[in-house]
Amino acid sequence: MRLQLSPEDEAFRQEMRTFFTTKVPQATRDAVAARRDVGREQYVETQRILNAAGLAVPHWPVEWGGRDWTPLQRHIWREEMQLACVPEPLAFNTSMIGPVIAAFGDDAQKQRFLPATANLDIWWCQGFSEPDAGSDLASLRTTAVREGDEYVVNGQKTWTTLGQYADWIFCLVRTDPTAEKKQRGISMLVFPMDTPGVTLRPIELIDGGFEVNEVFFEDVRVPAEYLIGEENRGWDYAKFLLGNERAGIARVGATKRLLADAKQLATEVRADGRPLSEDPRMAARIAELENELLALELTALRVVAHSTDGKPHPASSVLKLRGSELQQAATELIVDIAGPLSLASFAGEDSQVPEWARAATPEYLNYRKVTIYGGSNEVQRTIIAGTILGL
Amino acid sequence: MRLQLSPEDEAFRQEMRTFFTTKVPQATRDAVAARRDVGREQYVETQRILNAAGLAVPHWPVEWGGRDWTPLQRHIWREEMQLACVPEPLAFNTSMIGPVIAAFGDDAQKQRFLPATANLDIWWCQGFSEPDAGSDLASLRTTAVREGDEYVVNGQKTWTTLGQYADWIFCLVRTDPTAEKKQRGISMLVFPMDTPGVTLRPIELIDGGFEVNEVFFEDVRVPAEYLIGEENRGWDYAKFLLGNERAGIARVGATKRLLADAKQLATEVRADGRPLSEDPRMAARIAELENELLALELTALRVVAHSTDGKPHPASSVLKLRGSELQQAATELIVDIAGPLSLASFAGEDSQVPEWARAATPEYLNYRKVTIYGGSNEVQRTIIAGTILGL
Amino acid sequence: MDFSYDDEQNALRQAVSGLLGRAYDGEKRRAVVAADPGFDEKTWAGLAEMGLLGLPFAEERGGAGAGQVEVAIVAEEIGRVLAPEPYVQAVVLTGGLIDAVATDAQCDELVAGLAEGSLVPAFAHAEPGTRWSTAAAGVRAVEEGGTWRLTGVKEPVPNGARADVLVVSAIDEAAGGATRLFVVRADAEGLTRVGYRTHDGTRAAKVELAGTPAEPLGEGADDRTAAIERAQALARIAYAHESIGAMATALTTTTEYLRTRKQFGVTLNKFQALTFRAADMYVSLELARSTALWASLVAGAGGDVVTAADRARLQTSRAGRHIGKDAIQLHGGIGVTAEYTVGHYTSRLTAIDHVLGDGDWALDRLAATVGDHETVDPLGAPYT
Amino acid sequence: MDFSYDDEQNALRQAVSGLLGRAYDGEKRRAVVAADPGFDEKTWAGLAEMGLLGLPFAEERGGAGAGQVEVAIVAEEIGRVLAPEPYVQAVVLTGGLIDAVATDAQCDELVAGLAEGSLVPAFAHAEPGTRWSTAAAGVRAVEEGGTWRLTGVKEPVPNGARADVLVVSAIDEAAGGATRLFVVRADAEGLTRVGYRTHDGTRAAKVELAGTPAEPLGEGADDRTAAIERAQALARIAYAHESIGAMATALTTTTEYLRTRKQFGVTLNKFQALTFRAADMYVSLELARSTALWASLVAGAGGDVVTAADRARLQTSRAGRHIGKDAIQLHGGIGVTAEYTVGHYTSRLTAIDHVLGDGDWALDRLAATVGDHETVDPLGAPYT
Repeated sequence: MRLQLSPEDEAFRQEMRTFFTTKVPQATRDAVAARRDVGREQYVETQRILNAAGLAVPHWPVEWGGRDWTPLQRHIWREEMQLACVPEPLAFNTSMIGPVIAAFGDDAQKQRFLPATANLDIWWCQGFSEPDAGSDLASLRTTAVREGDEYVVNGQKTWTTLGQYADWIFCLVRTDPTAEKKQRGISMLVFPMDTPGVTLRPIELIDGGFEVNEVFFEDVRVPAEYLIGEENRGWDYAKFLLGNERAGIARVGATKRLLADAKQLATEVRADGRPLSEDPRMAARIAELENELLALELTALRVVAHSTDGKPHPASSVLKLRGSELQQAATELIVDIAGPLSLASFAGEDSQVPEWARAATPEYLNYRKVTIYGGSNEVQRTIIAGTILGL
Repeated sequence: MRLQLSPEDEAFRQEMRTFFTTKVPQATRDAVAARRDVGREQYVETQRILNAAGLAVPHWPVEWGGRDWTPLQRHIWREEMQLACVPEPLAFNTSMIGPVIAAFGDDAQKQRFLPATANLDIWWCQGFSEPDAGSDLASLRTTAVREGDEYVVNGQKTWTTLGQYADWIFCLVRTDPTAEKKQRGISMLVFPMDTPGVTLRPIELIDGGFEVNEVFFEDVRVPAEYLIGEENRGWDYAKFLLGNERAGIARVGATKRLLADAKQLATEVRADGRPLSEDPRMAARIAELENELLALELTALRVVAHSTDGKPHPASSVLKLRGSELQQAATELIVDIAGPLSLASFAGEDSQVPEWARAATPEYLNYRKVTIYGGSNEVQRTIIAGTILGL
Repeated sequence: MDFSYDDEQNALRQAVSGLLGRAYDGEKRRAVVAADPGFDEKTWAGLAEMGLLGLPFAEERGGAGAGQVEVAIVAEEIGRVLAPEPYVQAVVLTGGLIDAVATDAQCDELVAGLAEGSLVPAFAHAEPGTRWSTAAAGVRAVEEGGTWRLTGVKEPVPNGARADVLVVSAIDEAAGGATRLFVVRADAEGLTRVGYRTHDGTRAAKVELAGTPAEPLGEGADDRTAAIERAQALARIAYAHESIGAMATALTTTTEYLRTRKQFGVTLNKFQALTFRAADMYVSLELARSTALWASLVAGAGGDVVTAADRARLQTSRAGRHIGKDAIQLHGGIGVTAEYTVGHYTSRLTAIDHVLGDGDWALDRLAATVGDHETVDPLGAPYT
Repeated sequence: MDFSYDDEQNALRQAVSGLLGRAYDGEKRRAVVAADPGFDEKTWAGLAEMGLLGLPFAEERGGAGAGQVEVAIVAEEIGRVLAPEPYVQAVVLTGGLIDAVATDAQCDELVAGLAEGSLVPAFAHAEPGTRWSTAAAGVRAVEEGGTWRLTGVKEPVPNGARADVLVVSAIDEAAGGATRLFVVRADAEGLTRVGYRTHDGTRAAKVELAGTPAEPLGEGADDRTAAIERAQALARIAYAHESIGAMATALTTTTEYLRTRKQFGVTLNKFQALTFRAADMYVSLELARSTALWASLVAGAGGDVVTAADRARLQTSRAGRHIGKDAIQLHGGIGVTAEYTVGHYTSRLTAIDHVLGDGDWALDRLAATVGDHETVDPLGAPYT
């Protein structure tokens, strides 16, 4: 047992911190810090800067740009990135389809897709969920029928995040409707979003923003070479993909930033003639949240230290569960600090209400999603009860 | 709609308040106020005082001592009793077996039992739960086999509260083990605790006290005249009994006393050189609890106002659920006010630690039971979800 | 003591529910809140026709002379369908303040105009530097040659852009820094209003006053913070009922979803962890409902309405957060979309929670006086 | 950074677990705590033989020179079986205080005696008028003719009746009201000790000093509150680990019960509302465990141990209440009986929670300094 980072890891942390705070454009980091939407261009620009420095896909195989880092180094890399308000490399590319292709794709697919995926030359989106298959993913109904050298895809996907920016989609489709177990007849296909028959409908969220979409497939013809791995083994790849890279899900660095902002804002808002930060109950609320976040961070470090075999640690569910709750608690805290100012949510630039207070409630409402997506917290409790506690 | 009590109800409240605070011995009320154990004699003495004044069984039929009060009057009667620290009439007598005998017993049983039950000349205890039938009461296994004019009872009951004081027991027993539905083969028998074959084993609780017992039956011969109502209809009587008189389960008056005590004690304990009551977070904790108790009391009053048809209002489950939680929160509050003093729990009279602080943790531990007994809070949530929300 | 609605009250509820139900069934609310002024002028006229906009005011002032319980019924039905009409702001808060403070002549115009639907008033009170205060801070009132002029910024002002007339609070240094109230007309010189949509689909505005001529509300130079406190308290109580209505719909929407949505081959109501959470939502709702109802009765009984309002606000704030969050969570992904209704309920509950003091704010006030009484008797002093 | 136990540490855990597991399997604990001194002298001797009572002290003082992590391992195993031996009180708190303050000669007797098991010390510090303070209040120390005499009452003093020697805190008016420390022998004149059982089965005492002769601990008349603060912080960290051990057993006892107990024809683990609550208990436990472990490492790294201890205390207090309550609730009736184990775990967790400051107390201290840092870096200043 040792608390301190080794000199090498300490140097690594400094290196990351310096890189993120000096090489990523300030304007982009300011946008993240102010919790404004980051546009497609800023994502792409940032990921290319990271990729050029070997910092976009460190967890990939070395031959495709990976770095062979320790789990702790990957953890430091991610936390420093969040602390520095750097938009993270697109998860659909770097944590999802990239590793799947690297593990299960054929050589042609690897050559074609991996470099472009790491560099965000291709923007990927995910076609997994369907209207009647949410947490129960295996019930999906989108079909792909083989006709010669092509699959003909029909059906509908939903919750496709940032689909409006995407060049390609990776999809789970049913290729064998007769399979005894519904998980067995599923395959993974990839194809361009501009393939004829693909249409996209943005879904407005309760914060007024657009980040998820429905995607419809009507006789979409996909060349058979775009099948990833073997036919009818898509469920295995999906499980591999969803279990991959759980280390980042605690989002400790991002929540730390929210909390640090909240502390600062509480000194700026006055209540009853003194800074709100001096209200004993507000101070205690912040201190308790900070302590819970510390506990989460330490748990993430413990998990990191025990995940050398590459498999997700069962306690990853704790990280997702608690991490999402703390993100929500931090956004709620900021709404409460804004108080009456939070009602000016969509005021324009000439408003006297500061930008952070206007953004507070839409962000709070938007963050209701974090306990739902990525395996809802009910799913996480099921995993903990079943896998860890044997119930 | 009207907030104020009618002049008649206001006068009734005054009458109750005056009676309880002047006619019940101060020593008994002091013991309740100090949350000391009340002994058998004090219970009996109090109930006889109440009964002599017609205040022990107001909800019974008038011919057996009932008063034909409105539900609101019954509510006021009970709340004022709790506020005045009067030990309530024994529930096993007045809310459980008494009403069952009044409704389903034969004339001989009524004549024999009801006056003695109201006056606590007979102290009743309950034989319902069994070691393998807790919330799942219908699975009970104690048998009663008819032999001539007698039933022969064998089996075991548990959680028999104050069984050590009891003269008689009312029991659910299985008289038809072949019944298709397990609820159908159950009957209700009553018999003296000193019948040969009855043995009682006290169960120590985590606070070191003894209030519940196991009761064992070995070839206990019970005259058939002690069957209540019809054979094999005991389940109906049990449901009648358990649904009866739910109004008191919120225990608002008792929790009000706990909170009032807590407030006073917080002014007496000093922390960092000032009364603990002036700590902003302690004051807020008390104020929030007080507000939740107000909400509960108002809900009880709403339920009372709508329960004229005699059936328990479905929202009774809310009263039990929240009432038990607030009782526990109040006892936890008192432990926290005691702080380090709470560690002197079983110190003697010469201790410098005040009596209330010594009693705090044992009481807190004992009160863990209130979310378990009387239909656990899980059962109440099941009722709310099923009966009220249709889930 | 009687907690039951009488026949007239039940009829009132049915009438309001009929009007609003027709106005906002299905997708209609989304279309209405998409365009300024963020509510439906026809529905507003319908409320006026039914006499609801003058409900709490005396008949001789053009009102219906009804009580707090009737106002609560309207507010609850507003909440039940998330009707965006500014009932609590215009009628209870601003109208109540005018009714309490204004001269008879002012009432003849303003209260009557409000009641008949021809005049929508708004209370311009909050400022970026204040926090749920009864006093003004940065806006100043100065008299020059018999004309009062106001200078400063009010923001956010609910419905401030649409309002036909603004009641503005301002500091009068000549009166020892008292907070006074003034009437400002929509067409007054030096008045700039920039309206915007808020997250819950309603509207607010930045109201800039630059030497804007104004008419004192009522007579005398008295400090009006007590009147503001009382009007805010009544508005908090009405908002508590609006919240109750919204929570009730959020809960029934959720239970309906649990009964019909299938996952893993069964409907969601087969998952006990979910149904127990719905049960807890019901508990929160009923406890909040009891407190809100009681606070309305306290107002009617002439009791300590400010404390009663704080109690109702604390309870509904806690319940609103609990139910708003869990309603979305139990729905899953669809709950965060603007195309489905439940998220809008959460959004509105969040807005109401922050408009006149949130739960922690109310708790601070209650905590400050918790030592002043041994127990709370809801049927006794100081509440009746 | 490395959060894994090494082979020696694992061996230590196994040895302690073996000793305590044998001592307290089945019903043995109930018998031991039923009789004075509330713990098993033979087990205490066993701990001494294993070198555990001298674990944190330097070898030249008769100790083992081990670190905080080793102490934490022992405390966790103590908690796991609820061993009633006063390990944290005698070794970590009182022993730590002696080790930090005493003269070499005093250490030669007291630390060595503690380590070899021949001398059980107790820290007599709390008074009815103080609340988790580092200072004494009512007990006074006066020097008369070269002899120090103490007067006043200490209560509750954990293990105060059994202790062979008491370390007593007292106010020295002659030193400007400084809190100083003194050694009082069991047989000193004017010393009255009345011991009693506490709810968790351990023992405490009222200790009355009436001009009782005492020997100053250490040299000089310095105020010792800083040393007390540090020793209490280390004790809080050790108690955090004792709590972790107790919570872990409470949770496994509960999950085992859910797997085997039948209701309505099925085992309880078929009820999702119950298994989800068990999952939440696991989350609380693991987060508390991380924080406790970290606090031990901070102590070892020479970081700000007082703040780290407050952080560990806050987290374990919350977790201990959560797990202690739900462990009983998920058991139902059997959980509140003294005949079944789980309630004793709740009782012990409640006692630990109140012995050196509860969660809210720790939170108050953390809240007072929350504005002093932008973020908490567990691997950086001031913790490493």
